[in-house]
Amino acid sequence: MNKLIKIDSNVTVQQALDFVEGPDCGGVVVFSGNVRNVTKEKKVTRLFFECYEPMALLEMEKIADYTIEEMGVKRIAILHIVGEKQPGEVVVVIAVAAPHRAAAFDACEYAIDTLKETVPIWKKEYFEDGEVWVAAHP
Amino acid sequence: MNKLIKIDSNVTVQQALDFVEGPDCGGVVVFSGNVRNVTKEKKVTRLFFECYEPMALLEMEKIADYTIEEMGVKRIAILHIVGEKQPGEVVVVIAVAAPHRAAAFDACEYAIDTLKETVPIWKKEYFEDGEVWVAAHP
Amino acid sequence: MRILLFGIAKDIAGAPVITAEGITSVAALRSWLYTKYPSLEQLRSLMIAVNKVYANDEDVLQPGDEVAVIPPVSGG
Amino acid sequence: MRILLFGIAKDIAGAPVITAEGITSVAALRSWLYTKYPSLEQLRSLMIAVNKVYANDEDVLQPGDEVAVIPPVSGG
Repeated sequence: MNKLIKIDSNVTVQQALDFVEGPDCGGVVVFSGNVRNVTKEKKVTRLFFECYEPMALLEMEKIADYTIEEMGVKRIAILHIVGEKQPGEVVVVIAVAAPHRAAAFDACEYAIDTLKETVPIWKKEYFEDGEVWVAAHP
Repeated sequence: MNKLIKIDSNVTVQQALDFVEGPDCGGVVVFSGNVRNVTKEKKVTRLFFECYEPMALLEMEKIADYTIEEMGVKRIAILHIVGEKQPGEVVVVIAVAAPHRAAAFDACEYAIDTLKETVPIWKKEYFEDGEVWVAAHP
Repeated sequence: MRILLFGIAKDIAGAPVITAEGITSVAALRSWLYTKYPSLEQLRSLMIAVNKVYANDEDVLQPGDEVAVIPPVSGG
Repeated sequence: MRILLFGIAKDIAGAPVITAEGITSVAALRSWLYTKYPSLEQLRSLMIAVNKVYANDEDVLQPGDEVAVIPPVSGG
């Protein structure tokens, strides 16, 4: 298997690394996305992530397939959480192994950029005085 | 402290991640370089890394400083091993945290590219029928 | 036809699943949604997925389709 | 003056440290090295570091300087 696609209540960098590493690839690039504690100068107290899981998994597969078929990637792991999180906790991990490191950097950045545009996952931020679905309104 | 520079007999992705992660940065990009098991179609049996340690540490500091002062990086860890290694083992780890992920990708790639050009570390590859200092000859 | 809703669209509709009858295209579904829940028009975008794939307005809807309302995503 | 050698340069010289006298510039050191160890000229590059900083050929050498011969690096 050359791709690991997963939506779970917890994800770690290590499980992504363990999947993609191998002596056939000189370099691994990992993106780890964490919850920030401040949005537009307001303190975030907690977060909630909801997803349309079967479609989210398909969209994540599409991203993985593109990096393997078109970007020179050997193995890729795309992991995303759902449920409640605290600021600082890991939300998403993408790990990419490729024989050439420039390809690994490009593919990892492509994967996180595309995930944020196409994968049906929604984040709600809770503040001391309210809550908001992120990016919902112009 | 916003930079962790280290040369040791073993380095891990986790120690780099632990240093750079924080709720003030939404994204962390990590490069992990492993020993490949094949070079130019020849099987590599083991490797040996030698370094001019005080100068290597200074050159690694320069790279870290540049990413912090010029590339929007908040924290960076640059870790490199010395001594004997097997194919598949981790040789170098660079982790970068920045408020904006594009900056983290750029800085991490800059750091590994520059490390490979300027940091006085030398790799000797052992094959079944001999050994060679990598990249020494044209 | 059952329609799944997520995120803010679910909050606006007040339910994770709603039902509509006699709708045969994505464009018709979109009009029906905007009439029933005008707040949906204030969102930054609103996509419709049919059988777990993003659909275009001209796409036809079949009775057995899995239809979902996708407000602006914010994963990662 | 003590001169540190690393990697293949150390193998060519057969020692991690060598001694030279009366050398007052990086250019002069380079000539002296190439005369004494002609194989050094076959390397892809050869840098000289003075006090742990890459030096240029025109840089002057002082008796107390820490001088190092840097063959092509291959870390990472």
